[in-house]
Amino acid sequence: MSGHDEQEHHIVSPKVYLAIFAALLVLTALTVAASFVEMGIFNPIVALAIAVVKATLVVLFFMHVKYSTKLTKLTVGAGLFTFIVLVGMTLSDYITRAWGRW
Amino acid sequence: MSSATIVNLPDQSTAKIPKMNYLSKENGLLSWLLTGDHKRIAILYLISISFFFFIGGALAGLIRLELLTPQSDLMATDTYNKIFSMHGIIMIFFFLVPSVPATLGNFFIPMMLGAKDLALPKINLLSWYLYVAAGILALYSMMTGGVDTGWTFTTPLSTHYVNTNVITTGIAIFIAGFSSIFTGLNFIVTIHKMRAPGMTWFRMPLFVWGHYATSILMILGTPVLAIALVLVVLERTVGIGVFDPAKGGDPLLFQHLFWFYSHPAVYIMILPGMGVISEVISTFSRKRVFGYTAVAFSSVAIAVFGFFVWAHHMFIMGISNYSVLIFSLLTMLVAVPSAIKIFNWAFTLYKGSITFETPMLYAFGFMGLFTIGGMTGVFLGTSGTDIHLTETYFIVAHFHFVMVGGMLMAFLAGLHFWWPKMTGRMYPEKISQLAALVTFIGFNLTFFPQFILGTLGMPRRYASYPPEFQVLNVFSTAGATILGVGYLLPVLYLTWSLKYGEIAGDNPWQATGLEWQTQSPPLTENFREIPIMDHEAYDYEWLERQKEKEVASVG
Amino acid sequence: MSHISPVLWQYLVKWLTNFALFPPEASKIAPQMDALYFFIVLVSLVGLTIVILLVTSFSILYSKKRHPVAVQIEGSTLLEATWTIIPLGLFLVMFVWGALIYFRVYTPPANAMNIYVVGKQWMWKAEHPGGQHEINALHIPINRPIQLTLISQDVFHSFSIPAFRVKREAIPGRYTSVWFEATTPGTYHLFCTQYCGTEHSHMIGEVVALTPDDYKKWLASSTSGSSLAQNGERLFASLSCAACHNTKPDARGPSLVNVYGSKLRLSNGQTVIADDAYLREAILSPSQHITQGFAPIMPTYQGQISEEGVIALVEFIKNLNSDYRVQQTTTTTDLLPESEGKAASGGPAAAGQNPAGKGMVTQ
Amino acid sequence: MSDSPVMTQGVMEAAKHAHPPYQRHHFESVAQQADATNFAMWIFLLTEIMFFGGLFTAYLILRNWYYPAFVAASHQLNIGWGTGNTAVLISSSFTMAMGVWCAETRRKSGLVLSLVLTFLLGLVFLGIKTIEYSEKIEKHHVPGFHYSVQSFVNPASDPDSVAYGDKPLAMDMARKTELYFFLYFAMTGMHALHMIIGIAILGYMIFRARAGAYTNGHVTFVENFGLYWHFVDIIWIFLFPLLYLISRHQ
Repeated sequence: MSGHDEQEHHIVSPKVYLAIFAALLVLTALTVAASFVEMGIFNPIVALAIAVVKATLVVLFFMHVKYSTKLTKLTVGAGLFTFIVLVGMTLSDYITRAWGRW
Repeated sequence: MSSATIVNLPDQSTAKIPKMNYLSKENGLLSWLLTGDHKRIAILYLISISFFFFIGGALAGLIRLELLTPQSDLMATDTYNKIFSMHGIIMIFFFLVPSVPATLGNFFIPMMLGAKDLALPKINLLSWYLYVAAGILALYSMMTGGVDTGWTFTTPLSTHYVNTNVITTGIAIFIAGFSSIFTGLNFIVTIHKMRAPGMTWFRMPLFVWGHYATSILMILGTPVLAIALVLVVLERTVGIGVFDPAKGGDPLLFQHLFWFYSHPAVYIMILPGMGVISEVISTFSRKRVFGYTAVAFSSVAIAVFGFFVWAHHMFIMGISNYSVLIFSLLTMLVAVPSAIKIFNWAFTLYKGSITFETPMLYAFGFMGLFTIGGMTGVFLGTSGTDIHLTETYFIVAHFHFVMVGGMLMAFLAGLHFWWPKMTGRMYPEKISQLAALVTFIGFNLTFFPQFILGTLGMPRRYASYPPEFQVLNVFSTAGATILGVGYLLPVLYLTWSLKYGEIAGDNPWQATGLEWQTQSPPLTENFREIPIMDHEAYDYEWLERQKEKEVASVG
Repeated sequence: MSHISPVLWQYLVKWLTNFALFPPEASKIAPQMDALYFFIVLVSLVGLTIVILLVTSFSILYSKKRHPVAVQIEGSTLLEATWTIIPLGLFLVMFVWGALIYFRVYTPPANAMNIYVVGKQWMWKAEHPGGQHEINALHIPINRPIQLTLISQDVFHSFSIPAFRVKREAIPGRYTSVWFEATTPGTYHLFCTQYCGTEHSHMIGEVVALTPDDYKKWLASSTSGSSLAQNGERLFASLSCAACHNTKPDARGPSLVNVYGSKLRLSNGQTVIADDAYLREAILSPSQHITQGFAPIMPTYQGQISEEGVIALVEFIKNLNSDYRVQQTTTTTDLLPESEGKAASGGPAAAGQNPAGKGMVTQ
Repeated sequence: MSDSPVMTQGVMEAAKHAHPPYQRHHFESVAQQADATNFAMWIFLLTEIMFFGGLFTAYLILRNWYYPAFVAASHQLNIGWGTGNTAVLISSSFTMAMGVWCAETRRKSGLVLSLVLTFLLGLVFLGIKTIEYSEKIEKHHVPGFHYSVQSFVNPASDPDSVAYGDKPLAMDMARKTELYFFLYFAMTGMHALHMIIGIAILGYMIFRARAGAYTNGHVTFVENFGLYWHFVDIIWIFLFPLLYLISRHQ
């Protein structure tokens, strides 16, 4: 029953792949360059933001999530969500410890 | 008409077990060891988890025997520590986690959905092999000296202060974890992608909903346990220091990672059991489960909230007070869906037409014991009372009420309920009712005194204890003896029934699930033709119409 | 809680205690915690009764014999809402009540008497401020808030006094604390409740709650000659801490006078309160806690001082804000008494070294 | 015979007889099979996220506790190798994506070429990683194996530290660099393990692809492997800034 609505399997064209590839290389260069600029607290933020953009590009295009069903998108979302729960809820303890080193 | 049973067996003089079925299809050991059939894998699992259950049970017996007297006289404290550690490890990772999902779930989820098999049969078989490999490794480490860290592997005890087989046991649990990941993965894919035509999400039996929720926990929680164990093993071998305060690490980090899995693991263990109870109660009261959607969603709610509460195991370990507030509040929230379920089951009985076969007796046992187990959980989720009650026998009694009183009762309910479908033969009713009763009495006698012991302050994992606790401990040990009898009986009469049990026919309980609309034991491909689901779950009127139709067509 | 119904309450608890079904209430927090405990017991009993009543009455009323044909009912939103909201409400009451007690148990009052407790495999060592040592025992006066500062020198332990309804884990590498105020003199169980290895079940002892007079007698009879702070002072001298930590203008380390409880500005811009935990950290991992304006030159004492040694040092530094010892050594007219340099000459080197000071690195 | 289930069954029977050899018996259609295995792969990747999640959590906490140690230790990593490896891995992801495209459009030689390129790029990545690891071994920066804090207590002795003008760390802080290196080895090692598994499967796929196994319309395996490979790439996309970059400016 689930088969038919997915029949039209989307084939991503090599042009898109090439564009994403180029974008990824540019972003890599950008993040390396940015890492040598003193931005204080923003250094890690910028680095991680660029990483998030890169990862999103890979997920959306190389991994075809942009063209996938809602279920796949939901799966990716669920993974992200649980990851954030693990990190966030653990840190909620560390950040608020009165004796802490934060 | 109004007999006290719904059992509807074919005429025993003419009835025969169908010649073609999943058991008779192929013969020989290899046909079992290389099978891709979910039903055969379920049987393999059933045999292996029963094996581990009785090993774990024997260890429990030794624990109770040692605790008969206040001194540690039966065995050295060291031996006692190894025995309770292995009891916990075997019961949790090798019995409770795979119990209902890998046996009953494996067998019936595809059948309930109207599928021929799970989506990934080879992965399913691989999961069993991983389980066996892990089991053998765990037994090996037990034989060659055991492990005495407790099943919780608390660092830095497990990393620097014991000389037992932590590494082999850790690897065994790591492998068993992957076995459970693969089971969960298979279920999720099957439930999403393999449903028969017409089988919408809200026509699925609640058993399937329970397993869906469990599978989510399995795939998202287990990897975190895996990495925590990898770090423990590395700490022991290389000395990496992430959990070692002397090197700047934080032992509480291990607790976070460990309980991130191990609290949801409790729901991994109980949710499939709740699924079984829904099936049994509905069938034996001839009524659709009261508030089907609420029960279905409460399973998912438990699964989702289950990820937010782990630090309630660490309230007195010195985590931040604000964290305690958050986690205590969320723990209260996760208790609500369990309460919803209990009341929905109770109201399923309302205006039903109830009969009291063995599965139903176990289900009643489950409802009572799980209510107690659940409510005592609230004592521990409340941060104030947790201070006094945690790490005592109160907590031991609490999780045995949930795990043994809840999950094991549910497992036995399900095993009796589906036994005719799995083997084609009925179990003997009278003696099994007796077994259910014995189990219930033995269970209460064993574990209820432990609540009082815990309130009095008797710490858990003690080989010896102050003499004033002895009376209650004697009660507990006496109860354990009765409980042991209660668990041995099913083994005997179920084995007996394989040969001498009455022929069950397709649908002895007149149940509505798709698994009952095919022959017993089923064909390898489950159904002669792929069924089309054209009615809601638990639609007993549909079943009546179906029977009338059959009578009409034969006539 | 005793103010709800003192007579009934005490009668209930006494009765249960006499039948060995309930631990004695021997601290101020105990009746408060028990009130919550019995509240939850009550709610559980009511809930359980409702479930049992429903199941049995339905089983009787609607058994197949009496009620051969089931009536199909889809469900009821009203009922669902009822058994969602009522339990939720009750659970939230328990949550708030429990949190209040939790914070009470783990927030020591300012005037509490501090006793240090070190857990090790498999014994409890208590260090009283007056220098009294105890093993697997704890003598305390009644009617006086006692704060325990706990630490473990190896694995996780848990300090549990059921009669006082308090429990706290002693974990390696960090102080935790708990407090109580005993109300009834007597001898009570002391357990280690966190599994800690082979002799876990022998890591037990007794807590002796004494009347103030008896306590004074006990203090006098079990004194070791020098107080904890004096031990710390000797250790301070033998480690030559005063070589840097003095009040001279060119001192290489910050002065420690009055440092306890004060706000410090660290070189990384953070502000911290110098409490027990901070002082311990600053001794063992100094470079993470450089006070602003000083160079990170202090060596680490990790592995060189035992937990008892650290405790003695902390206690000494704590008391540097009082007149204690300082007046005897003050010779200058500085605003701040310069004590450390003189203190060094106060005791022969290493005399105060704790005999058990093997350090905590034993792997 | 007029019963509708039987009718449907008849249609399904017909469909079954026409099914291609790679369709497993318990699936109703190829589409269902492809869909199910693709979904299974995604679920598997979820478990992978959580597996690395534990390490990321540990990294985050310890980095904040021992910030100077983590800064100094990260200066020991060679940013050239790191950047190069990132480019190599991104390229391999690109060639893998092209491989998927070739399989989908049934270009056999293109598929083989893409897979071989991916395979080689994967090897190059591991080769560079080996060089980086051996640098660490030479400097005794492998935690647990004669770990030396020389570069951190006395940065003048180490050109890598000199390049960033590192100040000497106090002994207690210098020892915490071991934690950084442990996390470095654990995270990159776990990542490299995934690469090794991926390369092994790639080798098998190249064989099968040459026999035309993936250019007959049955592309699920290539697609699913592609998902795995891209996922491994994503892990690196996060490891690279966290381990190599975010402390470069100091």
